[in-house]
Amino acid sequence: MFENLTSLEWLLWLILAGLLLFGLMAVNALAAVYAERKLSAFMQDRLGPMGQGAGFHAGKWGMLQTVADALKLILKEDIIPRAADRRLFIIAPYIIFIGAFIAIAALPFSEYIQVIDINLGIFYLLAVCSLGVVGLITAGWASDNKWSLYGALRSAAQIVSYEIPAALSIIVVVMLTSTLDLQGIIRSQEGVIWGILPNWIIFNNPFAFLAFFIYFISGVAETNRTPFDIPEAESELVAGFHTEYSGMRWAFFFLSEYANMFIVCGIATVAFLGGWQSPVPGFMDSGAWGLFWFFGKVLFLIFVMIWFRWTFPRLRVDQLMGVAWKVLLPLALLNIFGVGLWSLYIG
Amino acid sequence: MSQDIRTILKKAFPAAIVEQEAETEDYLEVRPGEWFEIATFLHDTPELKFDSLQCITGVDWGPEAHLEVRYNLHSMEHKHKLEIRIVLDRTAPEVPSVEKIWRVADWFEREVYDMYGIVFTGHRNLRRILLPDDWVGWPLRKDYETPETYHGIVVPKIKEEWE
Amino acid sequence: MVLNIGPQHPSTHGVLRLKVKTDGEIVSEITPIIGYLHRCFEKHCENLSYEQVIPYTDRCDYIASMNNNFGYVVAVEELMGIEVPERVEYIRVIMAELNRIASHLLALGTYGLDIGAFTPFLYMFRDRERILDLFEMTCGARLLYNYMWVGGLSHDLPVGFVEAAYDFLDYFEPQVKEYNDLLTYNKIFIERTADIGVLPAEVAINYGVTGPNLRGSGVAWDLRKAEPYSVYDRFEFDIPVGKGLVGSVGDCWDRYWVRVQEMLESVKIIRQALQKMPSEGDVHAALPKKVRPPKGSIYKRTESPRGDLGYYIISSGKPVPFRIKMRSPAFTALCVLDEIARGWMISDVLAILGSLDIVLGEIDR
Amino acid sequence: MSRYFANIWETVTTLMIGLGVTLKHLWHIRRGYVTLQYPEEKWPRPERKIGFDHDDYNVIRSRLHVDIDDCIGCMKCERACPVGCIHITTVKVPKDVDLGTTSNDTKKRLLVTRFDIDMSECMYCNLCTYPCPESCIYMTGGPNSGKHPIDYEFSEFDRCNLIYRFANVSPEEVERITTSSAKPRTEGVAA
Repeated sequence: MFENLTSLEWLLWLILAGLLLFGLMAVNALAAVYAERKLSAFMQDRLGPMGQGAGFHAGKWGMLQTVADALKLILKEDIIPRAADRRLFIIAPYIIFIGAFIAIAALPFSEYIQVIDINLGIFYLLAVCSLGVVGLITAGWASDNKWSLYGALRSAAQIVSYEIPAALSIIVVVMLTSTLDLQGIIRSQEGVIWGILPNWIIFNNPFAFLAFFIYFISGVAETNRTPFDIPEAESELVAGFHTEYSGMRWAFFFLSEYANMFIVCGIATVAFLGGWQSPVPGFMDSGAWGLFWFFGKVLFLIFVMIWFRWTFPRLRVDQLMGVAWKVLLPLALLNIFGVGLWSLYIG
Repeated sequence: MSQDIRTILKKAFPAAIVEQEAETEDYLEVRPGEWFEIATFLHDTPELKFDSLQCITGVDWGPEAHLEVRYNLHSMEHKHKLEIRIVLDRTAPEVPSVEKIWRVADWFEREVYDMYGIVFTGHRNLRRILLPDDWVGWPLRKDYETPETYHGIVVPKIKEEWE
Repeated sequence: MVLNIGPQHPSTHGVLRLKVKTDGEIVSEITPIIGYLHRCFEKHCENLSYEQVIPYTDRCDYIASMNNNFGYVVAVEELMGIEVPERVEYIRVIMAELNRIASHLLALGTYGLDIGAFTPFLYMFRDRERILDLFEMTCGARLLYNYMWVGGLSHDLPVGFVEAAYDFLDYFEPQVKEYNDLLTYNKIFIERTADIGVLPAEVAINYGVTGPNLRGSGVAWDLRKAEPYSVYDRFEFDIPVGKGLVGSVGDCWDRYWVRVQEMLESVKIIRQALQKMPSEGDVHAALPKKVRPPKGSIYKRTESPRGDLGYYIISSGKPVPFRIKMRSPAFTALCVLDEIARGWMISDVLAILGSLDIVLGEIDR
Repeated sequence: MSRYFANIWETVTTLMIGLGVTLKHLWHIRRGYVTLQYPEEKWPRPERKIGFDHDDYNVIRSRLHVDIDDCIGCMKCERACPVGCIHITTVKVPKDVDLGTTSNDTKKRLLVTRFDIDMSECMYCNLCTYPCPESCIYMTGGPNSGKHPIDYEFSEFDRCNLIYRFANVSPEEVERITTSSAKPRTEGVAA
């Protein structure tokens, strides 16, 4: 794709794309945190961050609250515990951040907007998504704190376990579309199926429908969100692996957490919900609308994650593994089998 | 307290029950020596079956007088209750622990020890419970004097003057 | 590995420290270390007059201050032999039961929080606020009331209290269904609490565990029925006991569920009390000129939201009590933690701790 | 096997019910929110008229205030205070000095030279307000809102500022009053 570019242009392109992606991550985190606060507040009969009246408040409806928070985090003192392993402690947030960053680079935001189109796209995404766990373990270990260590070990077990059902349910998609290329997957979801429904993988057959939910649940688990937030279980482990972090380093964890949400929801959108395709084929379907549909779908999924978080209690660590290995994995395997039969005989 | 309990106990432990002037009093005074056996008897005898220990209260009757421990027992089954009082010597207050009979006594006895310095012999883990381990003195005794400082922190005896 | 849970930890419900010996996630030994909130309540009492002790009892179990006041004044009144006007008794029962609901709401809400559910906590807090509004309307304070006095009350009910109380009850009853939908019958919640930390009845009795924790173990023991004090013998209500609906009898879910049911029973009691309450009567009629009980001692138990709240009062005939010992239900409930939480996971320990509903102010006094 | 699927089904349904509850609240936020936007909105304090002729009793719990002109220095409030946060010092004045009367027409016999309340120690039990024979110590707001506005947020930067000193006679004045005899004063202590 970039063979004809000279090295300087290549560098500029890299920097530009990097800045854009970083901007996207930052904006995503700001917006998602704001949404999380507001939605949780509304679900709990509260108003959430508000700003009104005289003086400098957090803007109309508290819109500037997260901006103010970010500012505060940047300006905060950077504390590294004396007992911590300094080098690892410093590097851990960046590992997590890089994991999220290079994953977001491969997401197709619309038909034309994609930083890098790899023909092994979905495989690449699944692979780099699990890079973050290295950072979590590093953070937990380097903090030299028992709570952090517990959080790190829990999250290692959890993320590795949930990778498997997630990958298996993505295989369903690959089986149905016979491509690993993200754009290819999206293009194959064009048109209408069952008369009215859009030809998205999720509606393709019952197995794919189930696969979407398996993937989404695994995704929620991979991003360490309630009900699977045991690595940072507040009431048990104080804050889990990032107990000792503060200021900007903590902000990087935060940024990556929300970026990970975005990525997981992005993959779900691409793989199951037709990516940038319009739900009604031919309606608002061209050019920039793709961007709209992609973001719309992703944000809806993020909303569902937030909704989960403020409704459910938390699972225990062994139950969490039980869900992965006893429920999701068998179902995902069955699904693959079922989809195979479906495409042989029906589809 | 019904008279039956008193008669049963008197029959079983003639030496341990302190005679009282007024038999109508609703408590029973016991000598510390045989207390553990009495407690076992109270807990295990089917017609008494004091399965629940409500409260252990330590009392200090003043610098010249004695210490006292009071046990409030209750039976969930027979719905009767009993108060046991044990008078202890001030210089060497010792009383057998009943922590093995009623597990709740574990903490109650530690509390009484913490506040009055009454030693419960046979208690498996007799440490201070509410106060720090290195606190000096038995605060609820009437002759207790508040220390000036604790680890360099001033213990305010009277409120500091405002001015 | 030895893990220090507390004294600063999100789910120790106060300033409690648990020294936990763990093998991986499995807990092999728990040593609760208490005393961080020790405020010398009993020593203070020996220097205060009987009326002045009442605000201190507020601060022991600060979640259910009315019940603490109630237990204390009942004990002193029995020691002095005061007959309290009927209206006072009914108002006291109403206040105590309202506070029981408030206390249980807080217990259930924070229990949800321990399990990880945030939203039920705020719903319950929202409803608790309405009860506190009623209290504020009555005595001006929202948390520490000093409302019940020896022989009476500090104030009569304000105008419009009865209507406001009915309003609240009508509002509250449907809310319980919502809590049930959101939390009680939530499968994740059940998974986390059913069969966890089973407290058998014999162990509970031997450890002196009382109140909802004992009832959760299937023992129908409630002082309001067993040894009715005040006017509790005039009301009809049931004692909810743990039945092991989703797990075995005496597990965390049963203790939780008993509290939910008890709130509904309290609603019943308040409704009856509001109906039967005499509309006229001076709440100050029986106030003694000087609270000066005769020589003697008394051990009086009342049913606080956490269990048997006992006051052992020794009077030497002076206006200052010779000795006041408070037997707090949470003290014994925490005592049993090591016994029932051994062998469970760290998460379960916190679940069990939450289900025991301890208030550290009352444990440390 | 059926148990296994029943379990999954139960999980899904109960979780969906829970989601429904939160969604309902999200949807109806406009009529159901309970937030009070504090600095702009304040707690609506209901009318606190107590029935049965007890409106001389004070049911609000906030900052203590003393109408020092009405104080006769009887020390009842100081004795009633469980925490001892009220400090009163009085001085006997010569027989012929007239300190004036309170609003209840009680003759003042003692000169209150010091009436300090440490609000940082006060536990708002309200016990000091009941014994006052002149009803001159009370908590502000509520039934007393005519005399004072609601004052329950008296925050200070320095703890010492929470000690409220109500006595308003200067040492010189005390000196003058206690030594001056045979000079009857017509007005009370300077307001």
